[in-house]
Amino acid sequence: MADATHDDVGYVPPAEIEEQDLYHAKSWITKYVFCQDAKVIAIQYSITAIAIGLVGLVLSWLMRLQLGFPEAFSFIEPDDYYQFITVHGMIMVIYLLTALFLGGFGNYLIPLMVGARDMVFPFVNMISYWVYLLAVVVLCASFFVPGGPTGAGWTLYPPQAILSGTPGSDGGIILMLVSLALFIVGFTMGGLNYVVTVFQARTRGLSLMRLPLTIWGILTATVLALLAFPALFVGAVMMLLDRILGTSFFMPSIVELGEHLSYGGGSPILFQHLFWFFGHPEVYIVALPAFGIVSDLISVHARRNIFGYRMMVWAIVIIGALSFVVWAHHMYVSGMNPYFGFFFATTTLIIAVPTALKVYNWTLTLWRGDIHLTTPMLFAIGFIVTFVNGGITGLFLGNVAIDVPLSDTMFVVAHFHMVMGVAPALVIFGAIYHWYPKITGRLLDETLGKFHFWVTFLGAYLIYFPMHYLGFVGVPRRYFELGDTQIFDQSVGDLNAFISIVTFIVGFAQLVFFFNLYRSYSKGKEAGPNPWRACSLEWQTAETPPGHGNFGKELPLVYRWPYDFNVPGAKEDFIPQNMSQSEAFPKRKAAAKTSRSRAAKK
Amino acid sequence: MITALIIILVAVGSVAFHLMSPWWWTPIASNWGFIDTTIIITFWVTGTVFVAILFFTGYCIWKFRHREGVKADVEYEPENKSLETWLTIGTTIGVVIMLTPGLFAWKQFITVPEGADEFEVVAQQWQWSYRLPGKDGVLGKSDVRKITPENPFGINADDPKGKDDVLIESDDLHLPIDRPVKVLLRAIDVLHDFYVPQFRAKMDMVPGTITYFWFTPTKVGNYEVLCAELCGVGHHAMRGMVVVDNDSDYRAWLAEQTTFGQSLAKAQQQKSIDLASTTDRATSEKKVSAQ
Amino acid sequence: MNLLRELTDKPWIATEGIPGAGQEQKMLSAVSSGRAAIKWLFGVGSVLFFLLIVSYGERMTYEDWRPLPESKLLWFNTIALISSSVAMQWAVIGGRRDEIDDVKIGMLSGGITAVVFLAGQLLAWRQLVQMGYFETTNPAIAFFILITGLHALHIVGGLIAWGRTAQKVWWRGCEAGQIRGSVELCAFYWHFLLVLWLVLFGLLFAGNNNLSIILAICGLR
Amino acid sequence: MATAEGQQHPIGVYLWIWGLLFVLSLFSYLVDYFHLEGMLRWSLILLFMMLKAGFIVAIFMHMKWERLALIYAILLPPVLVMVFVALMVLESDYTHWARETYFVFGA
Ligand code: HEA
Ligand code: HEA
Ligand code: CUA
Ligand SMILES: [Cu+2]
Repeated sequence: MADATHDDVGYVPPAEIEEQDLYHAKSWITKYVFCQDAKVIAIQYSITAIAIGLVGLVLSWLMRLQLGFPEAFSFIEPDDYYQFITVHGMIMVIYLLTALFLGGFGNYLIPLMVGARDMVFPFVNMISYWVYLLAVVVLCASFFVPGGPTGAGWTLYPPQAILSGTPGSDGGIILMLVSLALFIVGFTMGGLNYVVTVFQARTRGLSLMRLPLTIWGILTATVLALLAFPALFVGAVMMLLDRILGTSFFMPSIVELGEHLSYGGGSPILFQHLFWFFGHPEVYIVALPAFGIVSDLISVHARRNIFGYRMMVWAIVIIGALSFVVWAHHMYVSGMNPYFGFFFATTTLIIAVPTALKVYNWTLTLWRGDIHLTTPMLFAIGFIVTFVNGGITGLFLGNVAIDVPLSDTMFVVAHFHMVMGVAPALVIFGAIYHWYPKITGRLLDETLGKFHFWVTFLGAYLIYFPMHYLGFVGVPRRYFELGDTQIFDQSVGDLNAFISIVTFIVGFAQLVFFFNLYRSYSKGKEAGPNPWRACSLEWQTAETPPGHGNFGKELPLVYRWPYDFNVPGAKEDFIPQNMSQSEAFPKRKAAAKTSRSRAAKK
Repeated sequence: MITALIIILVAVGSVAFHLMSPWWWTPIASNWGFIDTTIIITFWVTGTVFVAILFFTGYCIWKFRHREGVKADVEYEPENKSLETWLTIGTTIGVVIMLTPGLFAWKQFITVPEGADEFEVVAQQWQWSYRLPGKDGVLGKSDVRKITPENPFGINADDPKGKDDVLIESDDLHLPIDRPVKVLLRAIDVLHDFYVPQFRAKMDMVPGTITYFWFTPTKVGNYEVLCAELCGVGHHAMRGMVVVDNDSDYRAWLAEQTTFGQSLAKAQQQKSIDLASTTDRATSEKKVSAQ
Repeated sequence: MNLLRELTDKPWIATEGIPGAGQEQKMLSAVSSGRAAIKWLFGVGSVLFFLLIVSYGERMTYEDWRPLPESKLLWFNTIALISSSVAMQWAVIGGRRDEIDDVKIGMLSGGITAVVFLAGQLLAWRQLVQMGYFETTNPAIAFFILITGLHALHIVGGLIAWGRTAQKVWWRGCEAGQIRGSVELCAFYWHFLLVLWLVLFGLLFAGNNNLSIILAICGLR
Repeated sequence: MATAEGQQHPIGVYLWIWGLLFVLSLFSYLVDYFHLEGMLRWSLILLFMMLKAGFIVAIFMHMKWERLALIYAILLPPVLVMVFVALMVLESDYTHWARETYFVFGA
C-alpha cells in the first residue's frame, strides 16, 4: 500500500537504525532458543509466564479445597496453606501478569505496532528473558529446599517473614528475595528496551498521538515498573541483609517465644512503605496494558474509532503519575502516622476520576458502532463489567474510614481478584484470541472460545462477587480455617464451599482454552493477514506470521491514527494506518477532505 | 441479543443479591455507626453508577449489534469535549459525596475523646494478653528488652506508675459498657491485628512501636477477637474474647485480677517453680496452635 | 520539550502527502539509543538511591542510631572518582578530535582510577571491620555497606562496558571515529555515577551527617 | 514562549514582587504574633512560605517566562521529592514519638 505512493513527491525512507545490523539467526538454537528476535522472545516469555501461571492456578485450587471443605483434606496443613497463598499471589502478580503483559505482549507488539524491525537492543532483550527464566527457576527451587517456600504472604512483611514462626523462614524466604531481585534486574533490561524502542524507533509519520492505545498502556506500565521496582529491590536487599547478616533495617527488639533476638531499633513499617511504593504502581502495571489492549479490542470489533483518544492517553499518563502518591492506602490500619489517612484517601479517590473516564469512553465507543460479538469482543465486555465492579469496591477501600472494618478481610481479596485477577485475565484471553491469528496464521475456534468466555466470565463473577459479602461479615483473609467460632455461622462455610465448586468449574473451562490453542495451531481456519480488518501496523505486515525484520523490504509509512473505522467517504469500513489519503479516498479526494475536516473540528 | 440480556441480568442479579444476601455485617456493638453510614452512602453512589454503566453497555450491545446485510450507521466522532467535561464533573461530584463523610469519620476515629480510659493489648505468637492502668490511671512504661518469665509484659520495674498495672494473662478481657476506651496496641514478636468485627475498629500491632484506636462499647455481650494480620502458622487460631459488662459485673471481675506489683512479689517467692512452668507453657502452646 | 505540545495533537487528522516529507531526514543511531537508554537508567538509579537515602533518614531518627566514624579514606576515594570522570571526558574529547592516543590515555587512566576507587571502598570497609565497628546491629554501618556496595556494583557494571570498549581500542585496533560513540556512552555513565556518589557522600558519609542538617534547614526536623 | 516581551520585563515587576514578599513575611510574622495554634497555624505558615518561594522562583529566577514544559520538568521532581521526604520524616518522627512516650530505652 505504501509502495503505491512512491511516485508522489520525493520519497523519504523511514528512520532505521544505522549502525546496527539486524540480528540473523544462524542455527536452530539461535533461532528458537538463544534468539534475539523480539517475536521469539515474546513467545518464550509468554510460555514461561503461562507455565508458571498454571502453577499459581493449581495452588489456588488447593487453597480453595481447604477453604471450601476445611475438614476434608488432611494433607493441607496450615504451613502448606500459607505457602500456597504466598506463592500463588507472588506468581500471579509478578511472574505471570507483569511478565506476560510486558515481556510477552510488549515484546511481540511494540516493534510491530510502532513499525520497527525489532527492539533497539536485541541482545539485552534476550538476556532479559534468560534472567527472568532464572528468576522463575529460583522461585520454583524454593519448593524443594528444606522448609519449603516462604509463607509470609506475598507482601513479605517483616518481622514475620524472616522469623521461625513463619513457614519457609530458613531457605524459602532467601530464595524468594533472590528471585525477586533477579526478576527486577531482568525486567529493567527489558524495560529500558521497550521504552527506548517506543520513543526512538517509531517509523515515519507515527507521532506519539498516533500510537495504538495498547502501546500507550504498555509504555506507561513499563515506565511505572522501571521507577517502582527499585523500591522492591531496596526492600528485598535490606531484608536479605536482616535475614543473613543480622542487620536491623526493619527489625526492632523482639522476643520470639520467650527468647530475646539480637535485633533492635528498626521499624517494620519502613518496609511496608517501600513495598507499597512498589506495590501500588505494580497493580497499575498489570492494569494499564489491559486498559490499552481492551481499548483496541473494543474499537476494532465495534468498527468504530475509540471515543476520546486524547482523553484516554492523558488518563493513562495521569493514572500512572498519580499511582506513585497513593501507596499508603494499603497501610491505613498498619499503625503508620494516622494523619496520612487524609492525604492518601484523597489522592486515592482522585485516581477514580481518570479511571472512570476510561470506562465511560469504552462504553461510548460501543455507542453507534457496528458491534461484532466475536470472542475478543466478548472478553472486552467481560472486562468492562468486572473491572467496574472491582474498581468500585476499590473506592470502598480507598475511603480511609471504610477501610478500617474491611481491611484484611475477604472483601479486599474479592476486590483485587475482581480488578486484577479476573479483569486483566479476561483481557489476556481476549488479546490471545485477537492476536493468535497474527502469531500463528490461524484463527482460534469461535465456538470453543465463546464457551470458554461464558464459563470464565460468569464463573469468575460468581466466585468473587459473593466473596465481598464474606468480608462484610468480617471473615479475615489468610485464614487457614475459620475453626470453632461464634460469629461465623454455617452459611459462611456454605458460601465458601459454593465458591470453591465454581472455581473448579472455571478451572475446567481453561482446559478447553488450552485445547483450543493446541488444535487451532494446526487445524484452525486460515486467517490471512488481517482477519479482523484492523488498522494498526501489525496487521499490515507482508507475511503472516510476520517474517524476519517484521515488514519485509520496506518499513511502512504512517499517514493516520489506528482508529479510522467507518470514516465517511472511505471506500472500506477501515483505513490501515499506512494507507495514504489518495488511496483511501480514491474517488472524491476533495469532498472527502471537507468531511474529514468537519470531523476534525469537533 | 443474549449477550446484552446477560449483561443486564448481571446488574440486576448483583442488586438482588445485595438486597437478599444473608451475609451482611454483624450487628454493631460500638459507637462507629458513622462508618456503617459511610459505607451505605458509598453503596448508593457506586451502585447507581455500576447499574447505569451495565445497562448502557447492554443497551449498546443490543441496539448496535452487527446484523448481516444491514448497513450499519456508524458515527465517526473522535471526541466530544462537552460530554467528557460533564462526565468528569459528575464523577468528581460522586467522589466528593463519598470522600467527605469518610474523612470526617476518620477524623473522629483518630481523635480520642478526653477522659477515655486506656488499656493495653499485647500480642504475641499466638495469644493475647492485656494490661489495665490500675488505680493511678496511667500505664507504666514498658520495654521488650525487659521481658522475662516473671515479667512477661516487659514493664519497667523502676517506673512507679507500673506497679499497680493490672495484668491479664489470658485471652479474655472485660470492658465496662458505655465508657470510651483508648486501646493501646503492642506486639512483641511480629505484626498482629486486634480485630473485633462488631466494634468495626481494627489496627495493626507493630513490634517496636505502639498503635491505637478508640471506641465505646455500646452493647453487653461476648465478642470474639480475631487476629487480622498474618503472623505465622497460628494466625487463624489466634483468638481472644472481649466481654462487655455492665458496671457492677465489671468491678467484680476487676477485683479478681492481680497487679504487676503483686505478681512480681509472688514471682520472687517461688522463682524457680514459675520459671519452669512458663517455659513449659510457651512450648506446649506453640504445639497446640500449630495444629 | 515539545512532548506536551505533541500530546495535544489531534490524532484523527491524517497526513496529506508523504509523512515527514520535506523534513530533514533523521537516522537513528546506536549511540543515540544508547544515550536514551542510559538516561532512563539514570532515572531508575536515582529512584533506587533516593529511596535508600530516605530510608537512611528515617532510620536515623531512632534511638539506637550511632553516627558513622569519619574516614579520611573516603575523601581520597572521592578524588579518585572525580579524576576518573575527568579522564573519561578526556577520552571523549580525544575521540571528537580523532586523536586515538588521547582516547587511549583517557580510557586507560579512567579505568585505572575507577579500579582505584573500588579498591579504596573495599579498604574503607576493612577499616570499619578493623576498628571494631563492624557490628551489624549498628544501622549506620549496615547502611554504609549497603549503599556503597550497590554503588560499587554500578561501577563494576560500568567497567564491563568499559572493557568492551577497551577491547575495541586495543585488540581490534579501531579508529577513533569508530569507537567515539562507545566512549561517549561510557563517559556519560561515569559522570552519572560520579554525581550519584557526590550526592551520597555529601549527604550521608562526609563529616557528620549533612542529611540531618538539611532536614533541619528545611524545617522538617 | 513569550520570549519577545520576556527579555525586557519592566523593573517595576521586580519591585512589586519585592514588596509583596515583605508583605507575605509580615503575614507569617503576624501568625506568630496572634498565637494562632494547631492546624491553622501550620497551614498558614506553609501557605505563605509556598507563595514566597513561588514568587521567587517565578519572577527572580525567570521561571515565569520559560516554557511550560520546562517549568514542569524543573519544578515537579523536586516538589515530589520534597513531598516524599516530608512524609517519611513525619512517619519516623511519629514512631520515634511513640517509642519515647510508651517505651523506656537504655537503662
Ligand atoms: C489491577 C489491579 C488493581 C487495580 C486497578 C486497583 C484499583 C484500585 N484499588 Fe486496589 N488493590 C489491588 C489491585 C488493584 N487495585 C490489590 C492486588 C490489592 C491488595 C494487595 C494485598 O493487600 O495483598 C488492592 C488493595 C487495595 C486497597 C487496600 C485495602 C486493604 O488492604 O485494606 C485499597 C485501598 O484504598 C485499594 C483501592 C483501590 C482503588 C481506589 C482503585 C481504583 O484505581 C479503582 C478505580 C476504578 C473505578 C472507580 C471504576 C470505574 C469508575 C466508574 C465506573 C465510575 C464511577 C465512579 C465514581 C462515581 C467515583 N485497593
Ligand atoms: C492476577 C492475580 C491473581 C489471579 C489470576 C488469581 C486467581 C485466583 N485466586 Fe488468588 N490471589 C492473588 C492474585 C491472584 N489470584 C493475590 C495477590 C493473593 C494474595 C496473596 C496473599 O494474601 O499473600 C491471592 C489470594 C487468594 C486467596 C486468598 C487466600 C487467603 O487470604 O486466605 C484465594 C482464596 O480463595 C485465592 C483464590 C484464587 C482463585 C480461586 C483464582 C482463580 O482460579 C480464579 C479463576 C480465574 C481464572 C480461571 C482466570 C485464570 C487465568 C489466569 C490465571 C491467567 C493465565 C493466562 C493464561 C492461561 C493465558 N487467591
Ligand atoms: Cu496474630 Cu495473626
Ligand atoms: Cu493500591
